[in-house]
Amino acid sequence: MEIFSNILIYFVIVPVLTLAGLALCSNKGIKAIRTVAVAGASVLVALAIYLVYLFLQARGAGDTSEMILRTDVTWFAPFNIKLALGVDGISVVMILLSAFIVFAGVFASWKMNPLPKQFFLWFYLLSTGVFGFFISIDLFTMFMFYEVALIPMYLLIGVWGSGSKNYSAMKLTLMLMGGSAFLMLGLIGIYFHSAADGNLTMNVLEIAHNDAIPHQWQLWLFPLTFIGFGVLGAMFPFHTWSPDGHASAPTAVSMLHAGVLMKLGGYGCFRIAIYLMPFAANELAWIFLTLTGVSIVYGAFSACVQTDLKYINAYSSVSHCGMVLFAILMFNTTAMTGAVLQMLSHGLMTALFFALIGMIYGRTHTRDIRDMGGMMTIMPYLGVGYVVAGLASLGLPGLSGFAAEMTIFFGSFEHSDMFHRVLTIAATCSIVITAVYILRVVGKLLFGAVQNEHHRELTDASWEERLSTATLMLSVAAIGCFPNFFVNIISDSFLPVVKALGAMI
Amino acid sequence: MNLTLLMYLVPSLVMFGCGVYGFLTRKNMIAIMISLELMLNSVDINFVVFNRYLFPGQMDGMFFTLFAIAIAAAETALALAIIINVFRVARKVDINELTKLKF
Amino acid sequence: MDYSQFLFMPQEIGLLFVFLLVFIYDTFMPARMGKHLPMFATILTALYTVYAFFPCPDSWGMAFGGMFESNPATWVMKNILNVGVVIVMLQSIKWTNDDFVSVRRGEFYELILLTLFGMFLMISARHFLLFVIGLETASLPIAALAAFEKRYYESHEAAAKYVFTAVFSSAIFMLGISFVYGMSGSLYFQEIGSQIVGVKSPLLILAVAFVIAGVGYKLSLVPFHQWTADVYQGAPTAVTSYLSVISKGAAAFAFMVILVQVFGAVYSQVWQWMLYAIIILTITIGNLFAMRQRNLKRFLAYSSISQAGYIMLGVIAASQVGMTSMIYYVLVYIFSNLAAFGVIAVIERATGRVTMDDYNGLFKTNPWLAFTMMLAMFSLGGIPPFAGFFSKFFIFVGACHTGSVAIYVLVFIALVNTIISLYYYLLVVKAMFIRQDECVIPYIDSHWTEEIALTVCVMGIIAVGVASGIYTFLNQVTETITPMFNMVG
Amino acid sequence: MPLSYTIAVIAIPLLMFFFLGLAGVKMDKKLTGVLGVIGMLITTVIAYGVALTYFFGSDQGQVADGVRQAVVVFNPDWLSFTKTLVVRMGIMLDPIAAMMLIVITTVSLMVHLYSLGYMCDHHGHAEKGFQRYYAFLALFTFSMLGLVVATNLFQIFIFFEMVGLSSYLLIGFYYQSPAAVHASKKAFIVTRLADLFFLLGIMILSYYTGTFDFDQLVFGPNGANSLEVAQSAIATGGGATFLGCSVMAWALTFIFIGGAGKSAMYPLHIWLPDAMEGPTPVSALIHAATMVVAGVFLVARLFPLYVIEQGAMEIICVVGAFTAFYAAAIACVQSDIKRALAFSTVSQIAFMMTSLAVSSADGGLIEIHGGHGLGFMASMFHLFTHAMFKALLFLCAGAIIHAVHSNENSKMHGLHKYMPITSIAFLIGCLAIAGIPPFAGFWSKDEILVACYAKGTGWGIWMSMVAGMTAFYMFRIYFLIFHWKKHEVHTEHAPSDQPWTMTLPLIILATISIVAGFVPAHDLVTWDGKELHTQLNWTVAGSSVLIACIGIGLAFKMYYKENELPDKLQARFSGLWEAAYRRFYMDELYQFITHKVIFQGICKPIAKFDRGIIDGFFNLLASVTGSAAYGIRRLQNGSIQSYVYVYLVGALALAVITMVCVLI
Repeated sequence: MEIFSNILIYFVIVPVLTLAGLALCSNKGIKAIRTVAVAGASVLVALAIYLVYLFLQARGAGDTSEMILRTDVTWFAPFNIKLALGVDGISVVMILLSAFIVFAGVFASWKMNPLPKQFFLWFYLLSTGVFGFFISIDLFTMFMFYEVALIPMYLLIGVWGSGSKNYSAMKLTLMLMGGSAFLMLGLIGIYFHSAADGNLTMNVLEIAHNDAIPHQWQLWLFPLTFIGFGVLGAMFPFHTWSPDGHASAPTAVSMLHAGVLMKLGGYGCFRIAIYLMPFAANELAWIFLTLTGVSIVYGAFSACVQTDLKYINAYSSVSHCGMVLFAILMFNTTAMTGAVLQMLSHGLMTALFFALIGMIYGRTHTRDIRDMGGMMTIMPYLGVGYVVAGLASLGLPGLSGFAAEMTIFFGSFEHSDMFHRVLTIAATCSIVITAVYILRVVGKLLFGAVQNEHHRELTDASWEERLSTATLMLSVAAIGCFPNFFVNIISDSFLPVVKALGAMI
Repeated sequence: MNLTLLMYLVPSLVMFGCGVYGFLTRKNMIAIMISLELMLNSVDINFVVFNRYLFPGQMDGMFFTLFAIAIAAAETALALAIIINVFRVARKVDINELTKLKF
Repeated sequence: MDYSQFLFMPQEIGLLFVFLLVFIYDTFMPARMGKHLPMFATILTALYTVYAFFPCPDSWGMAFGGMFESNPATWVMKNILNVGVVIVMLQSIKWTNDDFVSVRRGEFYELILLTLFGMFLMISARHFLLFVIGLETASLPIAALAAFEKRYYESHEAAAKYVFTAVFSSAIFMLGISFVYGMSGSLYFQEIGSQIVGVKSPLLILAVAFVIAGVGYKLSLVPFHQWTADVYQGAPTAVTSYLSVISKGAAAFAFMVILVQVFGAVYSQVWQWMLYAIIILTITIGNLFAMRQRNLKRFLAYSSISQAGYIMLGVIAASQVGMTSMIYYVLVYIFSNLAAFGVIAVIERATGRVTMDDYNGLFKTNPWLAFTMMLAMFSLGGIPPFAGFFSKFFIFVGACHTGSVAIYVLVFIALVNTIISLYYYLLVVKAMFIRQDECVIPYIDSHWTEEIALTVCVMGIIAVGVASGIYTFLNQVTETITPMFNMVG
Repeated sequence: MPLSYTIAVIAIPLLMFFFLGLAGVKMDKKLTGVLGVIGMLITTVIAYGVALTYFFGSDQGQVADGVRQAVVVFNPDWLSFTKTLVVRMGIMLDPIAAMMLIVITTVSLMVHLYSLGYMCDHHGHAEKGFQRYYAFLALFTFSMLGLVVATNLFQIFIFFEMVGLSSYLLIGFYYQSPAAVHASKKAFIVTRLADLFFLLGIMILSYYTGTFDFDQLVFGPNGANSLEVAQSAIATGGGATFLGCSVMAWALTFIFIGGAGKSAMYPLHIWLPDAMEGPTPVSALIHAATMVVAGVFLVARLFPLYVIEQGAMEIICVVGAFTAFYAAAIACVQSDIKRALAFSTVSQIAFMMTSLAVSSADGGLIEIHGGHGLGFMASMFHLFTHAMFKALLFLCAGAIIHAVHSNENSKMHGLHKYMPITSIAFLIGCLAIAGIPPFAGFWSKDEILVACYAKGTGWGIWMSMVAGMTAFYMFRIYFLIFHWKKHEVHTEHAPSDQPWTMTLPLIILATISIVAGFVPAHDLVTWDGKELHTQLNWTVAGSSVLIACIGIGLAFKMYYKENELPDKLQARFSGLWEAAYRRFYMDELYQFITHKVIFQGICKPIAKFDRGIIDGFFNLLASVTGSAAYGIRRLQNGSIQSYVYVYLVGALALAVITMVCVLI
């Protein structure tokens, strides 16, 4: 089986093995469960870092092929469905991101209760889907892993969630599945027009090179796929699953969902919708630019009045993910690179946010900022962590948010068209609004006098919580301080797309 | 006088209609069964007549009719048995009794 | 006549043989041996199934002047049904040994085998006479089976409803056939097909509508579906599961054969659009009704109605790809639905509880049953990596293969409906995993036969999808009957 | 000393920040303070070495044919947007950068030392968060130094954000007091708003010029500011216009707004008075001496561009002149000494801005409205001197507050005999800012006034009047604190001069304030690096001194001895006094805009819309489906006959509809 000689497949095999290992653990043996979970996560991180090394090596060795580590294994011959593996810079950094967040998530759910074993089972099923999505470049396989990643959310929220979890879980699942309904139709449509010469294919690269999708078909396949992924990318007006979902989800699930799962949306929008249908992308970009532009400002504004920490974060996610899609639709390398940076940044930062919120909630049992105050004196470590996350979110230099947003803004402004310019400026205004709501919550939550005297007894972070958050903080700082390292990995991967789009204009 | 195709088809159709009407209106299960028989038999007539008038060269219709009659007999037997069962439980053969399972 | 042509029907012969053995055992064995009859019948059927997997080298061809055809496709279809029947039998062993039904356990197995035989005839029939015989053989005994639980009133009501509507629909069906006969002067599928090329008479359309109604009745397509829920709910669970998968699968295959071979010429003008409307109605109505059900058997009845709608997506394609994905869908559907019914049967047998609220907190007490049920629900809902996802995707692809925009719209409607269906499938999962209850079902020590049956289903759900060889094989099989689709116009 | 040592000047504070921030928590508080001071001392020494080398040593090749040119020490890529548009993180030394190095390190060192005493209570115990305080001071110093040595516009923007952050952290140092938290939030958001415009400005500028680097925007081949280069940079705008003005004018105006936010120009000044909630040494360092002049520095950095885009320059001129007067007027009536000083800072910075703005048109126009930049030199000079004496004043104020535990001058009065050193230092500061020769302020302010008169007599008179007001309000404060009437002791022990850690910086700064005026700024900090030959303009100098004396006299008359005059005047012009005291209601206006308009008028409706309409729509879909399912259940009414009826009707309908469609 030559497929096992490809490192990529192990990003799926390792989680599956972890699943098996967890299944073997007994429900009571919490130690064994933790060990297996941590082992799996660590192996994934190691693999991801090694993958980055491989990628840099390949590029350094002058391998300019669009995707490296390619392997095709026929799966369903009648439909020419293959297990097609391959990564470019974007997927590499996405895999890196996912690995780190899975790692942090395991530690964030260290004291998960009840049913830790089942929790980690679902957790790793979700991870399997995520990694599978990023490593595969076959429409069918991608879609399959996409849904594999979606469905565990239902039980993860429903069983381990809090608040109105039943409602939120069902809403989230159904809305995302509704998105994937659009998506499936779009994919089928793409498949049937994937080749002019009749031998249809599901391989993204081949479809892109055939460039056989008729324009009038593109015009309605593009919206289907873009909306399909856009729902997961929390694009206005399909974002409403996000606040409720995040509010009810347990910590690690929020981390993984906002940190990684929502990135599937942006990634898919770029990799499938835009890459395969440049004509329609050019024709219809203005619609989605308007929508995403709206979600940037809209999310930020609605975050200003929320009082539940997780709602604030969910809406800021709407804003930041809106920025991702916004930048992707700008169709130039700089902005798209910024989009991927923003995905990384938002992933880590939001994961950090949710981790901290979960830890604070676990102590105070409230997420309402009006009931809290002066946390900085009570739990300084978490407080500082929260400030760091906040500063990253409002785009402070030296942290990830700044580099990402600046790249997006300058890239988008490269666009000579006045419409894009105006939208860009509108989007830029969000940095002020972001500052407003971030400082508002920081001021209310961490500073000021202690609201509730009982909070004085609360403890600061435990070691595993420190480890989990420190990992994320360091990653955020790393991106913020050395953005060029990531930019160099990412930016070349956009050339084919930009070329295809340029050919259309 | 020579009878045309229509002269057979129309009565058979009427028969079928009567059967349907009876099925839809009667309350007594036995009556409903009888109307079912009417329907089946009208179908048989159709086959026979088509065979006799349109395709005199072959026997397909006739054979079909024979089998149809047999099947109808089987159905009747089965239906009767079930009606009796229902009667045992419900002490009635009123079709409106059978509305416990709904929605 | 030339008896060698019986060689073309090895599976039917084998089945009859099994039936006779069971019958003889039931009749002549002393009463004390009676409790072994279920096991005997099951093992026998299992052996026969294995045997049936190996076709005789020259067993493809027409028999009895073209009334009966045996080709790889029919052979595969029959094998699939065999597997299903074996699972159903395994599940019902424990139940048929209960005191109330044990006296009639013989009939249960004999009738099931007989019905299966009828279905085989339906599948292989290429002449309406044989088809009608098969249809009736397949449907009448089920009325008796439905009435099996004599102590329950619901059982009788179900049987009555079934028999009356069944006879009515067969009357309508035969009326339709009589029209066809009147027009074409033949009852052979292919001859009729060649006769009606270019015919555009109201009579033909009426005939098509009646034939669709007649077979659609067995498939419980809307608006010919209303018996389904009541019968499924009233009949014994074993019978319901049998009814929901086996007869549905057989009917689906036969339906496609008739529509393609007999009415293929009027595909695009006539029956494509009829089916179009029927599919939309079936999926939507089925889903809407299923949403509100609390009784799980009734719930699965409606879900199986909407599933039938999805199966029809393969039929409306009227192509080899469509047929492949339809057979595949039936296969997956057999495993998923039988898993669900298996769990229901176990719990009903042990506690007599069948409503969704009884399942609250089931995961705490019976994790494996809950897990199996969840897999079944996910598979029915089309969630990867379970088989249901693949079958749904392929049936959609098969439908879109026609390439007409109308079909894309149809698929889109179907997709939107999958969201509704996912909703109510998740309701079951929610009850088992999320909800809590004080009077939760206690731990159930299920019988080993039931465990085997459930295990087979679970393996099927997990393996059939991922193991792509199965689909590929089905594809090769159907490729041998591609000529059948040539006259589709 | 090689110029590359500048790296150390940047690096040491950063390391101090991380060291004190991480390890400091475990260490003894006083120790961390001492470490901070030592680190800062080393930084200062190196900075002085570098700056003096740059100015006077000629072996580093920074002076070519009489032109003092910019030296780029190192300049690695940090973030590349495109192949050409690259953000670099570098270190560049040119006259103003070198001067700023001296200013920043000096004041910062003084503040570090001073804080050792200030951040302790009377028993000499360090306050809570002492390490955090020093860590933040180090962070600020790093950011400010990074800002002034920036090699490109984007780097300046980055460090704008960083100083904003450190200012936020230090203002909110007492994070348990709501006022401090609110003030820090306000400061950050207002400056962030300004930075938004700065960012937009950079976007536009970089889009048209395709670069951030100063050596392509303003620096000529000889490494000094050159109008020709600026000309060509502007020209790349291709005369593109937006709403009638050239895009470059827009860009430069936006960039100025960014600077105005930091430098508290009207109407973005509102954060500065509140910023006084922070510890007083912080106010001295950040909000008097260094950070608030970042805006001036920014404009000075892009001076040639502004010179050519006269439109932007005019705006700066007007804003500056108005702000100078506005702040002075408010300063005249404030009772909180720190706020009064804050407004005097605003006014003084406005002086610098104005002087920059008038600079292009001052005496003897040379080729293209260039001007030989007397105003530029004056502005930078004033920046230097002002930093010194304003820091001095603030530190004195700190000493006083530390002694009497209040900011209100009503709690002070007659402190002269209690704390003589502080009193004298404060007096020196006042004389300096009032522009009395030979104190530092005189020289710089005189140059500014000359530049203003050169632009137009109106401007000159206006600014001279403001200078007079400056003298008045500064001495008003001085007299109210140290004289007015006998001090009644509020606290258990009488106020007195503070420990040496606090008085030493006062003495040093006082000395500097006296002698700083004799620094040969003309030769050192000029916009084109050439030496600038000016001689004292006696008419202007004399008049300004006269006006200053009048102001002082007035203040003496009104506030030296306790009397009724102030109250009478206040009663006479009560409306005016009230308005000035309430800072002309600017805060109320902002309050209204932010809370009523934005929060209540935009955010809340949007949130409601989201929950109600958008989310409501999806919930509606669900409920509609549910009710539909409930509605159609009657179809399944359990009666066989109705089933058959539906069956038959269905079949017939199917047939009939198809017939209609097919046959007709």
